[in-house]
Amino acid sequence: MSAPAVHSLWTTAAEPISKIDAPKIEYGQLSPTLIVVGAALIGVLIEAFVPRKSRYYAQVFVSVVALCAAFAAVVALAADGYGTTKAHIAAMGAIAVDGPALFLQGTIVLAGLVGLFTFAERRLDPVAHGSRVDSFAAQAASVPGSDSEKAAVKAGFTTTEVFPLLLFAISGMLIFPAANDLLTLFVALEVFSLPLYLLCALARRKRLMSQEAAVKYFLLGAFASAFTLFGIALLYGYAGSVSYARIAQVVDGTVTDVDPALANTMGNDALLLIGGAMLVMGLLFKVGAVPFHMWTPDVYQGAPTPVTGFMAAATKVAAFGALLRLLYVVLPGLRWDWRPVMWAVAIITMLGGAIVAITQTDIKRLLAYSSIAHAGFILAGVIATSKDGVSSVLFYLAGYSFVTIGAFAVVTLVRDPGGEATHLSKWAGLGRRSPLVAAVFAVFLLAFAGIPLTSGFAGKFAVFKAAADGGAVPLVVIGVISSAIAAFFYIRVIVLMFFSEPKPEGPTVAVPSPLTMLAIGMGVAVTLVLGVAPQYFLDLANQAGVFVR
Amino acid sequence: MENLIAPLIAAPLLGAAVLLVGGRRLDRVGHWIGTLLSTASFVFGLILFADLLGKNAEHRTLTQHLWTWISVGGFQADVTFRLDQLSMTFVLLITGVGSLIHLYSVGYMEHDERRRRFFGYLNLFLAAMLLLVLADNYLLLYVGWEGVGLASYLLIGFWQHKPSAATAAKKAFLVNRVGDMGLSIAIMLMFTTFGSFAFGPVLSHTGDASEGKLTAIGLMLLLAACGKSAQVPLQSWLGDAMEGPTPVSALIHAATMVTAGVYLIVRSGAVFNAAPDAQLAVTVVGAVTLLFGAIVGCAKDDIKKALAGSTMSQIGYMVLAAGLGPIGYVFAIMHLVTHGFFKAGLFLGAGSVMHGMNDEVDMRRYGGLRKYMPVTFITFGLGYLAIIGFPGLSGFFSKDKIIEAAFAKGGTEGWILGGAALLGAAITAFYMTRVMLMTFFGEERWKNQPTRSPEAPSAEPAAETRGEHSEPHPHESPKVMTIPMIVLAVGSVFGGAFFSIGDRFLHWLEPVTGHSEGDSPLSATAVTGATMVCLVIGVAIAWARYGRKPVPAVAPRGSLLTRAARRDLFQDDFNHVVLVRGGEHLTRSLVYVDHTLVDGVVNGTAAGFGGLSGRLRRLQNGFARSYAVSMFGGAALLVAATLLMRAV
Amino acid sequence: MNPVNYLYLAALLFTIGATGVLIRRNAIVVFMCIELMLNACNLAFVAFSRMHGNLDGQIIAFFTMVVAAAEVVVGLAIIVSLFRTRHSASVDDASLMKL
Amino acid sequence: MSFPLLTATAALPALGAVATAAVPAAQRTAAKWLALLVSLATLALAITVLLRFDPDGARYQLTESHAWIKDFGVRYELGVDGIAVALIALTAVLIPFIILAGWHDADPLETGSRRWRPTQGFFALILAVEAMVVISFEATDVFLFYIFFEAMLIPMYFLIGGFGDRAHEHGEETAATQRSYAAVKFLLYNLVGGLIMLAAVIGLYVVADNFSLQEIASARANGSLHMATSTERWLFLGFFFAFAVKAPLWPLHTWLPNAMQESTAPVAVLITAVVDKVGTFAMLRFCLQLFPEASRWATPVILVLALISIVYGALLAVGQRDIKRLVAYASISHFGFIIMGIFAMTSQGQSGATLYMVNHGISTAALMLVAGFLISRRGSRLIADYGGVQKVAPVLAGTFLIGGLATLSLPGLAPFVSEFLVLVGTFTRYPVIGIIATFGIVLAALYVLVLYQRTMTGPVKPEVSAMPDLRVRELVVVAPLIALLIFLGVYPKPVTDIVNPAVKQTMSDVHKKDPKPEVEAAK
Repeated sequence: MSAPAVHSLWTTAAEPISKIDAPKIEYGQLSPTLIVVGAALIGVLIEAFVPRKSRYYAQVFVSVVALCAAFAAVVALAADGYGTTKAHIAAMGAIAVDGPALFLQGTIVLAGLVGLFTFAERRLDPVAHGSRVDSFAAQAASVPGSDSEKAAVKAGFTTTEVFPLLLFAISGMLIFPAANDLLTLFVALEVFSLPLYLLCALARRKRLMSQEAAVKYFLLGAFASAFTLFGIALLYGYAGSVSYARIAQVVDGTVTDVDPALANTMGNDALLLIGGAMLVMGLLFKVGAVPFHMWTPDVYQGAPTPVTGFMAAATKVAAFGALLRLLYVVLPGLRWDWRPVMWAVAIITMLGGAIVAITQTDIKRLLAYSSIAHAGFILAGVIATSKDGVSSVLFYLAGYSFVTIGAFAVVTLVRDPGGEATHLSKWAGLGRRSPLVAAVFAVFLLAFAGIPLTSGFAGKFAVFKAAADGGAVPLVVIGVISSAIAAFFYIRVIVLMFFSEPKPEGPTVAVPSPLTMLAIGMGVAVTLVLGVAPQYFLDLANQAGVFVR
Repeated sequence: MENLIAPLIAAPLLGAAVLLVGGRRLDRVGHWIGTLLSTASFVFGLILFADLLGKNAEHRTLTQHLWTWISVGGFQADVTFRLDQLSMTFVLLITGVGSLIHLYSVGYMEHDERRRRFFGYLNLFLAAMLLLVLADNYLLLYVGWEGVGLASYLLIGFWQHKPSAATAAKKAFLVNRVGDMGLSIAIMLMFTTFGSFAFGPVLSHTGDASEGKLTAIGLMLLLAACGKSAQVPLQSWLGDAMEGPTPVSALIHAATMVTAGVYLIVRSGAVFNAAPDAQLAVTVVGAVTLLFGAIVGCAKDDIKKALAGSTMSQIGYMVLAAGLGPIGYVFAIMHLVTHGFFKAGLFLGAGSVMHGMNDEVDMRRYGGLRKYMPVTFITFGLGYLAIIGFPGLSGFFSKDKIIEAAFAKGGTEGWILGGAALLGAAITAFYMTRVMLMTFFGEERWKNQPTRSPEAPSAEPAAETRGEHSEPHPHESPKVMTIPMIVLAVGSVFGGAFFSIGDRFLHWLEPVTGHSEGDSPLSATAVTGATMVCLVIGVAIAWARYGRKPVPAVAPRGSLLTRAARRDLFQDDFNHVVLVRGGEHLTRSLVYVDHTLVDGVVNGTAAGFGGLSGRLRRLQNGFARSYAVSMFGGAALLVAATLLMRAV
Repeated sequence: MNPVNYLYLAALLFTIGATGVLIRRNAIVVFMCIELMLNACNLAFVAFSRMHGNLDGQIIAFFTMVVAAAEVVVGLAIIVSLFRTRHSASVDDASLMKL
Repeated sequence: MSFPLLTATAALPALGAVATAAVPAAQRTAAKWLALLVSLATLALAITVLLRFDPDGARYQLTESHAWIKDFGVRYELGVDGIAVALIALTAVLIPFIILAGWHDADPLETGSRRWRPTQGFFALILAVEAMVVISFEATDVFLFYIFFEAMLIPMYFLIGGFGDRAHEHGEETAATQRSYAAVKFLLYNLVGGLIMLAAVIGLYVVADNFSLQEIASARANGSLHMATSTERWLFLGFFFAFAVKAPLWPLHTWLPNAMQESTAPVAVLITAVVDKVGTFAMLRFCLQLFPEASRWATPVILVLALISIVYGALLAVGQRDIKRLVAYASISHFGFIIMGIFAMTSQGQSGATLYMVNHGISTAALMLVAGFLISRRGSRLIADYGGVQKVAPVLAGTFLIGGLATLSLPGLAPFVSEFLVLVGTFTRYPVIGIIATFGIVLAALYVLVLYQRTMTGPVKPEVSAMPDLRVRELVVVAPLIALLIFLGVYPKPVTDIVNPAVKQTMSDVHKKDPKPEVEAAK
């Protein structure tokens, strides 16, 4: 057995039995992930043993504690310098603990926490048979409209499983951007995808759409991950290893020990290019870049709105994190191959998302397309291939995720007898009915539109600046144009809310519990703080801008 | 002493401010305030005049610097007044005649409930006019220039509820604006040429400037003069201006404002002297206008319009004279002054007649009024004799001098201009005699008159306030109106003689304008003789047509020329067709363009994106498998592109 | 036998699977096609592992199986619930949301 | 460190806006008074700025500078030169009148819940706009300027779309749709301009690596910062486009008529008299200082466009049937003059242009606000619906006429001075353009007098026969403006003295000198 092959956590099992040495795991440095996973498992146990009545509270409690702890852990690690000086590769090369990883993990955990608040909201839906209910199906297994469902509702069941599912998803997302070899990447991908598939199917109302969303998401997601896996296979074939560092070396040709036996496959660029492309495609699917975006509108619309919000925010963060690491650590040597391609993707993503959004009539779909457009903007930063690029993307993601969750949280408030009133026509005159909610939503829209003094502007500026510095001026110009187009439909919504007369049978605005208020409040706060005084967070992002190799 | 110049302007300005801001509470005393202040300014004028006379000719220029108005880079405009013989002459004319007409208006506007405002406007006019003639630089002159334009706008449109009045006012202002354009361009040219537009620097350096520049400046000044003085081609507004109350016509549109053009040209004499082409243009304009106005004057049945025509023509004489250069400057001003007397007198007379005739202005409805309003008849008659140049009266001296000067221009030009002037004299005699006869002689056509024909000109609707539309009972006007008429009559009788005996006026003005005797091909006596002949012919024809046989109460169709003259030689029709209609079409089409083209492009882009979006979203057909297809295709493309990148 | 052939086979299987996903209506079948693709990947892994002479590929194959199994659990759950709701497992029937 | 006067001048109205917005629904009048007082206090501060400013002192005075976003090379840098001071003063002067004139414009309609508080919003938004305008006049950091240049759009947008004339010939429903169309048009036009400028701003950063106006300008001057000609031109175009939209310059003008037509008169004044000035001001401060070569390069085209604006705007004004649209097109014509003056690159032109910004602000305010009073009485914007007003409301008619005369720049009123300066300034370098532009003054007379004749003179229309004359509040609004017009007309020195040194600086930035006259006759 050639020594170099024996470097990975997974292959230690291949060692002769006689001298088995336990793999060396830096639990402390993996603590954020481990905490969340542990909480998720506890959640499962709660589902198993805690009586139904108190499950909800137990779950919420555990999840909140876990996420807070996880965040604390992240902060501690960062403060300990793991983001900068002590950055290194932990878990025998499986997971990187470095600036980007920690920054993104922190973002994801916070986004998860805020998402959790919206998950736990039980004031919006009218009280069903004396028990408060959240926006998830009473009993996912029961057929919509069937007696069993009615019974479940009558019994006041709620799907408290969403909390462990959420935690599992978060844990996957925590690993995803930190994964330092392709297998970990793949496993993490599945770990956070599978719970999301399920969560999509769990809407309390409009269950048909919810299930359809789940099916679409699942099938397409699985399809995409198949591509990813094949890509991984090819890269493995190319480099003879799945470790980022190793592949990078081979790509750069700096690999020292070429086993003659491998000469025939190793360094075969076709494998590298095809594999890389397929792998990138899998990630582009997750961030919802054109032409891999088509699941986004449907899933965003069908999924329960809290899930949509969480998905839209956290998935993007995790996926972009992974994409960054992949492109900056594994394939930098290939820059000249993938940059033009990514240029094209970024351009069509920006324009496509913005243009199609113009004619949307459902607020959730509208936000979906806007998220596509934003994916395009972020890609522009990814392409910069510079430290600035990385930090600008990190900053953008941080700002964006909170705006998104906040926006979707507001969507959950606007309701009519059929549940959430997501059709735009229903939003007419909202500004007259409840100026505060409308104003808050307007703030989010303006942030999306990138109006100065909001996080959206700061992020957009940072990203475009990095892109321009990287010589991608045309990309910036197109980005500017598409943000102009995008501005059009954000403004359309504002016009609708403030300048058109409210309809008599218009929707009501539910008064949420402090949970959702907190979620929205955090959204607004982050939006304004990052907009007016972004320096501190830019510094953070800058320090976090370096990947460990 | 020069510190008295500012008060000269300030007095009427104060009057205007008080009367216009003061509001209703001043209604009872307003007119007296106005009259008082204008008289005050006249008194200041007299004091200054006395002071000037005290000095010897070279030192008769007073300047008063108040403050620096605009100063940017080399662009320096001061509020400085300059009182020399030329402006002094105007000051006296303006304030003198002005005060008289204020007095007259007290009676004339007695029954108008907005009399206070009328006097406010009159004072405003005086102030602006004084500013115009006292300014020491062209920009300040420009202020007065547009100021009088504003005042005339307000006064022509004084009876604003009459659409015709409002339109006439607007027209006057617009036509004047065209002239003002000329003045402002002239000022800019001066600035680029001399780096200044103050009288001193400009007029003393004309020698160093290129003749092209000077000609351009001259022509622009001429354009300005045409606008203000109703010279062809910008004369069209004067006739309509008669919509204003008669005192206004007398003061602004006969005696003072309309002569501002002449002042401008004479004042800028240095420029014109150095730009013969511009000078020629001036003379041509003058000659054409004096004939134009005279011809128009012959055909009008509206007494004021007839007088307006004559004003136009008389100013034509002045412009002609001014165009002749040093030969003519003095006489231009002299005629200007005498004309100020007799034309103002004539207008006041006309006003008095209308006053007694229920504001009837159609001379065909007058006749035989001499026995009803003797004072008016006598004063009007003296003015008449003066204007036709009856020997001994003021018009005789001033006009005769101009005709001489025209011949003295020499060469064919001289003959043409002189001839035109002579012809003009004849026509003047004709139409003035016509007016005289139709108004004061013949049978009394206003008795048992039929219901007035609709197209007959109807004037001052102050009638509404002032008595019924039954058969008029002609009567003499009150003292407050007749006294000014008498004074003016005296002026128009003796003015000319006073000025000419011993060339008083010449010596007075020469230091400013300079003077030179042209070499006339004809002796002075010959010219005078010719003038006399023309005069007699004109009177004779008029008497033959209007004195001997009765005047039809409804205007006969008349010859082609007559009809043309009635319509101001179709000048208005031309304006209407070319400028008004054309302008309307232009603006309408531009509005269309702005809406469909410029705006259309924008809305079109928006619509375009909308359509594109509508098409693209159809791809989102809801079928998971087609999504998969796009993913698969995307993946294929991605791979292909990557490989391609490596290949190239 | 030249291990490269296994790679060709893997690629072939992968393509077949992908095509299946694109053309088949029944959600179950589509899902099976995806599984086929995953297996193709596994084959590739194993083949490469053999060529490189290290065990990473084989290990990964096991992991893939586990993941695939998990995917089956989730996927079937979703598909079945969809089927119970609509009494059809056709992917195309689930097209409420479009445009 | 001395008292941050400039920050205070901008912060006060901002805080006032917040406070006004916070006033409870019931206390509508309190909100109005609060807003008025705040605006007056701001005026006081602005006057202090005016007094503390020494025309012959350093180019930028009362400067403040703090680190803000060092990552973007952005500093919070304030400083005023003469031009800025003049415009800040203008803004501070106009806002109280705007507030006073709009006293009843935002009293809530029946619709909307009790939580819907339009009045508070209206005045808060006006103050917010004031704050942003003031700070963008003060900013000497390109990025800082850009931020508020953009952010300004949002309150303006709500002012236009949210508050319209009470009575509308087509009823409230149509009015609402037209309003929102106008608002969206306004926002999109300016946003597109702004975003294109954003690209240029980023480009500038890439080239210059910081945003400080002074640093960049000086670096360019001493050659330490070199820009490729093409780069400079692209950046210039990026900036100029945004400013030309804001100004507005033909053919980017079509948002203005809609915006002014649909918004209430005070808001219309706010747009054209205050907000649009930021555009022309920015041309003077940023385009010319940052990109002198490119400015000179673009001058011919810009001059032609300005000329088109002048004539085109005037002609369209003549053709309008709607009073407010007429004023809007008149403003387009006037902005043509301003831009022409700026790019004539002569001291008369640029001083004139600055003076023009001030005077146009005052004259338009006078005309538009009186027009607003007129419209609020009759409930129609159509010229044809009026006639003979002069007889029933002489004071209103008189003030309206004076406003009109100012608009046609009658000598003796302020606009004449600036217009003549601009014309002379242009003429000395580009005679033909100057002469053609002079036609503008005739057209101006045409549209003003036609407007006056149709509305005020002639027989009294029955609908207006009962029209009351100006009320005290309205007189308080109009009289000072007219007084100001007359004062600056006869004695513009106070403004020119402040402006001239700044203009001299700008001239040297673009390496231009006034052409010499043919004969040195002056003294």
